[in-house]
Amino acid sequence: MKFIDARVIDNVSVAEEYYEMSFSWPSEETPLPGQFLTIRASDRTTPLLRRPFAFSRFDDGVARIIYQKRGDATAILAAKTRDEPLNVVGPLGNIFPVPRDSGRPVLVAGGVGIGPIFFFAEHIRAHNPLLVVGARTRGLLPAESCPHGIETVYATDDGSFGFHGTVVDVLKTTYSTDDNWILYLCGPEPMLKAGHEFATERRVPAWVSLEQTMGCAVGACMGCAVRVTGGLGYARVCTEGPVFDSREIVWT
Amino acid sequence: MKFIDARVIDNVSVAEEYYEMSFSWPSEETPLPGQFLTIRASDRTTPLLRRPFAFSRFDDGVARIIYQKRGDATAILAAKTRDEPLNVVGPLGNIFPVPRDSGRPVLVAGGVGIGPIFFFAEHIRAHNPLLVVGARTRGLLPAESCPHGIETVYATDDGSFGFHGTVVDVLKTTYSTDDNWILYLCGPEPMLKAGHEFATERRVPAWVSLEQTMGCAVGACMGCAVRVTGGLGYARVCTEGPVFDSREIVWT
Amino acid sequence: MDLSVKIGSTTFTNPLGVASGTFGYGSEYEKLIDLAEIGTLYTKAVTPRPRPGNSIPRIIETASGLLNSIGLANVGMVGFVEQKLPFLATLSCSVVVNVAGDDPDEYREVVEYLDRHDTVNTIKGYEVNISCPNVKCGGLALGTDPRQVEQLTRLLKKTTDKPIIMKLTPNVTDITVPARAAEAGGADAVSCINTLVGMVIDTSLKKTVLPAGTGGLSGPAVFPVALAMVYRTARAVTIPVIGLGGIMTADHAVQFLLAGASAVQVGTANFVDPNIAVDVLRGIEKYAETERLTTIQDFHTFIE
Amino acid sequence: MDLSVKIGSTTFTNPLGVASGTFGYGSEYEKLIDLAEIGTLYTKAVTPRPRPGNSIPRIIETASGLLNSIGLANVGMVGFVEQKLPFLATLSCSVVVNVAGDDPDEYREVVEYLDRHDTVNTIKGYEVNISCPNVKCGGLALGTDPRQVEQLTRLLKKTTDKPIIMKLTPNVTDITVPARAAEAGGADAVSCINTLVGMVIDTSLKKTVLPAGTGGLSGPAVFPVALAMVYRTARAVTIPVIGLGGIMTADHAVQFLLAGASAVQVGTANFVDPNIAVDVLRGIEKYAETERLTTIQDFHTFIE
Ligand SMILES: Cc1cc2nc3c(=O)[nH]c(=O)nc-3n(C[C@H](O)[C@H](O)[C@H](O)COP(=O)(O)OP(=O)(O)OC[C@H]3O[C@@H](n4cnc5c(N)ncnc54)[C@H](O)[C@@H]3O)c2cc1C
Ligand SMILES: Cc1cc2nc3c(=O)[nH]c(=O)nc-3n(C[C@H](O)[C@H](O)[C@H](O)COP(=O)(O)OP(=O)(O)OC[C@H]3O[C@@H](n4cnc5c(N)ncnc54)[C@H](O)[C@@H]3O)c2cc1C
Ligand SMILES: Cc1cc2nc3c(=O)[nH]c(=O)nc-3n(C[C@H](O)[C@H](O)[C@H](O)COP(=O)(O)O)c2cc1C
Ligand SMILES: Cc1cc2nc3c(=O)[nH]c(=O)nc-3n(C[C@H](O)[C@H](O)[C@H](O)COP(=O)(O)O)c2cc1C
Ligand code: FES
Ligand code: FES
Repeated sequence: MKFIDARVIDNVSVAEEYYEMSFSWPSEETPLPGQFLTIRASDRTTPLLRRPFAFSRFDDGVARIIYQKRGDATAILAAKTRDEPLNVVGPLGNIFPVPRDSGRPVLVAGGVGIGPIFFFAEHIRAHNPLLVVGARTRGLLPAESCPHGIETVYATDDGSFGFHGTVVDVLKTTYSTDDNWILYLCGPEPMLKAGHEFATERRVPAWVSLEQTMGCAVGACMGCAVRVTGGLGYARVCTEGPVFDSREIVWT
Repeated sequence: MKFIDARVIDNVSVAEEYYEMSFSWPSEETPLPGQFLTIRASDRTTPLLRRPFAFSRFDDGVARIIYQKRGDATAILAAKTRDEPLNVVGPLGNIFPVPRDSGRPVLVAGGVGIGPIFFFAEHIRAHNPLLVVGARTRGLLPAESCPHGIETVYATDDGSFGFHGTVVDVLKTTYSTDDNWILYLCGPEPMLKAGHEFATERRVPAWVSLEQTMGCAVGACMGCAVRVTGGLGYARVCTEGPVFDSREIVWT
Repeated sequence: MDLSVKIGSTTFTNPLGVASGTFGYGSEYEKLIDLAEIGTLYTKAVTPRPRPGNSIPRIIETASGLLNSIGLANVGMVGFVEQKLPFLATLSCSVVVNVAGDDPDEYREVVEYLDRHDTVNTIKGYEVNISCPNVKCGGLALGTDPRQVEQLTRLLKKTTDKPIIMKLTPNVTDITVPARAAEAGGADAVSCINTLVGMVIDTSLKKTVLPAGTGGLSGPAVFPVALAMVYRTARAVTIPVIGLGGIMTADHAVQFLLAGASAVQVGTANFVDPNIAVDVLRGIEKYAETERLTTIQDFHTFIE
Repeated sequence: MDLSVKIGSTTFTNPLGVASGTFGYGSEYEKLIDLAEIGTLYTKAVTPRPRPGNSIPRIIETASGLLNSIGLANVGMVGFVEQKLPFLATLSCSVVVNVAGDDPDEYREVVEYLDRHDTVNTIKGYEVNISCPNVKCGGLALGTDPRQVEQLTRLLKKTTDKPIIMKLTPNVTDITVPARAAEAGGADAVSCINTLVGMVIDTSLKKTVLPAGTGGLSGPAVFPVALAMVYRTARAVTIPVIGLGGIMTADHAVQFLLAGASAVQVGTANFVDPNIAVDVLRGIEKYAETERLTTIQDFHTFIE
């Protein structure tokens, strides 16, 4: 965890309202899949708080994020151009655990969850992962940014591209009982919950990467709490997470 | 007074920290010298209030302002590029009265006061005005934007260009008792006050254009008050002004 | 859909108002917006005699806020009747006159005088400013004392048949105390909030920016505070609550209505963009339509 | 230049602190900034028993502000002594422990326990949180009642020899009342402000964003309110006043000092940029140098 004096290298639209930004990473500390960074989008006080984004890739002094334009901070990011400075703190949080046994890693991404899943897919390419990428409709799929040469199933809610249905529908259709899967999911909470339920039924392990509004992003404020089964009943997404064993989470 | 759906045409630096912006003026209401407009620099809430700027020129559907980069709002303005929309209300306020008798108009500008003075100089070109433009130092003089073909005296506090001294020093040196002047001043308050004192001593009329932080800019909030001799003791810069007879003002 | 609001004997056609002190006496904004579109225009405070207002400067911007020290600058009740009322009489929106004074009798004096001179019934109610942080007497001191609030309300209710809206200050430990006092005194409604006491210092001059020292903070910065106060007030009284403080968008206004307000006022935002008030009204209507809410009471059914 | 500040028996080497709840127990920021640079670290509140905190979500951004409902989530006094104190003991900055409880006896219990277990004298004082708007008992209710404030202060002064700083709530009609009560009870200093009660509603879900309904507003939005409160407090008591609320820049901090504060704390700004606290200290020092102020008292000579 460090202040990073980053500079924008590239910042392009990769799907409707989705952008991929690459920026210099002048630090020894190499980010790993699952980890995130925070950006102070503006020197003014609106937006006030830093915003968290997951790494979507890292090679050799160049880091990337894939982000959706949602509100003030991401609109400011989307307007940034080459060489603009970027006020970054990172890498933060824990990582997707690399599968140790012989199971097949199945990586499931939806919405703003695609970044960290793509990063992880590249990272464990040697484990022959299966990638499942979902979106509401075709235009929201960042086809260009998807890792190449990895078995990928696309799914759209409206059937405009790939499988017609949700990513969890894909899992249900694809899974057969002698499959030995390890699930990794990142995306909207309903998707994570459905993934968790699928995993529980099929008795396969599932790792989920969670989102929660953050204050400090370093573990100091207790703002980013999520309900978990152990301890005092809460864990911090920024510190104990963002990646959790899905069974630890109290799903609501 | 209207909402103007303006678009930036040009926005260039004309001196150190000074910019001249031209923008479309799709309205029947033609601005006159002395009048101002307000701009909402950002859709966010910092900066919050609209900012007032005097017209520095108007020809044929194209309005201009000359502004200094001071804080948040003007920094945002300085970053605007061609075709960006500009949220404008104007024209607002009263005007520099055109000299009726035979006196020579002497127009004195300092700091952010140059815009309206230049506009007025162009406007009364036929009256053979004398223009006196002052700045702390050479780099702050927007030489390119000065009206051409009008007798102009430059003054710098440090003597780096033109007359070595203040604009009021210029007046004192230039004035001879048989001169029949009408003074028009716009600039920092100490300059206006010195101009007023000069005018009182020499018994020449002086019009000053004042600045005051504004809330509504349309006369509703009483926020932009300045001390005057008549009435309840206050006048609104946005409505009774910005141009006042210097004798009306209670100088402090 | 009928989003009209009844306060005392008056029915206001829609829940939107423009807040006192931010909209002058209407004519100032006439060229910019269609005044027929706003529901209610709350005038700048009217006092018995003209007031020059406080020393300058009077306003300064803060982070997402505005700190003001206008000091109730106004033309006085006579000037109001002569110079302002005739124009207001031509408007199709409702007009509520904001009233202030140095002591209870001054408030009474203004209401009585205006009632007497409002021959064509232009004035649809009085909003009683017992919460201005920028004047010595009356104002804040009065608004924080429930006994005085109740007495003043009772006095004014005896003076006029028009609705009396008591405007509460947020600078109190428990806003439900003055709110209940106003209700006990017979108020037809309460409006909240007025501005929060604030200060800014110029570190190069080493003095307060406002010569009066403190001023009143308004604008989006105070919105969450205002919403919490309106929420609490609406649960303490049965008369209508008018919510204001920091409204910049229709979403803010809807939050006030969901919290229990029966109407809202847009203040500082008029300075930021005179269009905002009308946009807010359109947005409220659109929300009501989408969510199938047909009356203001429907807004009050979701949050306990 | 000596900008040190004496509070009770403790001398703090410089006027800068990082505010309770925004800096955890120090270790969280260890990798980002040099903790030796900040003067005083005010810990997250410590209660007798561990507290899980409030339901989620707990924070939401507002215009230039942050609304939080953490609910005093903390490891409890035993956990604090075991897990946090050893690290804090290694720091060269001063450590003040923020203390909270459901009733006076819980406050006493924490102070007594910590005093007993602070064998190497790491704790340089206690800041007593009587102003948390996010918990039912203790907290806000206690902080608005001067009698309880005075009694609690007296109780804690009897319990420990370390300085007692009473942290005041801004949610009162007159902050000088609890301030004077704290002084009367023997407090060594007061700090103000804690957060303002605020609310935000999600209009699509039609419920409050924070499950607890209201939360505490902090950040630059509240700065003018905090400054006015510190100004008034500094004129009501003779003990040192620690100013906080919305500090984002050295200029804000200098405004607090000019208004009469003897020290300042940076809170929400630590989230925005963990560098800000140290920048603020540097800026204060630079201002003092430029303006030729050699002690904190010098800052207090300009504004009446
Ligand atoms: C660990 C983590 C990793 C993330 N990774 C990505 C990513 O790779 N790509 C991506 O597009 N988005 C990611 N997000 C979400 C991203 O942080 C939000 O989209 C962003 O903060 C929105 O900011 P805004 O100002 O544009 O929108 P806003 O208008 O502020 O908010 C839009 C929505 O974003 C969420 N949000 C707002 N503030 C925060 C905050 N401080 N922390 C978390 N969420 C917030 C809220 O749910 C809100 O409804 C991640 C969030 C977390 C917690
Ligand atoms: C009638 C009038 C005409 C003006 N014409 C020009 C012009 O032609 N060119 C030009 O460069 N400037 C002009 N100004 C000044 C201009 O409005 C300020 O420079 C601008 O508001 C600064 O905004 P900012 O956010 O960049 O700086 P800020 O950081 O907000 O302020 C810098 C300084 O600008 C002044 N200021 C801030 N807000 C306002 C406000 N709402 N109204 C008035 N002054 C404010 C304050 O004195 C402040 O110290 C004029 C002002 C008035 C009242
Ligand atoms: C410049 C200004 C002048 C005001 N004058 C008055 C007034 O005369 N009477 C009154 O009751 N409130 C007055 N107010 C308070 C507003 O009516 C309103 O209560 C407050 O600004 C909060 O709303 P807002 O945040 O939408 O502005 C004034 C506010 C401002 C900003
Ligand atoms: C997330 C958060 C948690 C807080 N927790 C505490 C606390 O435990 N004890 C306390 O006395 N104050 C607490 N506060 C209040 C701050 O210490 C401070 O008084 C307030 O935030 C105002 O300062 P600021 O605007 O600089 O943040 C907390 C504030 C925030 C934002
Ligand atoms: S964001 Fe502060 S603890 Fe996680
Ligand atoms: S700025 Fe409102 S009256 Fe002039």
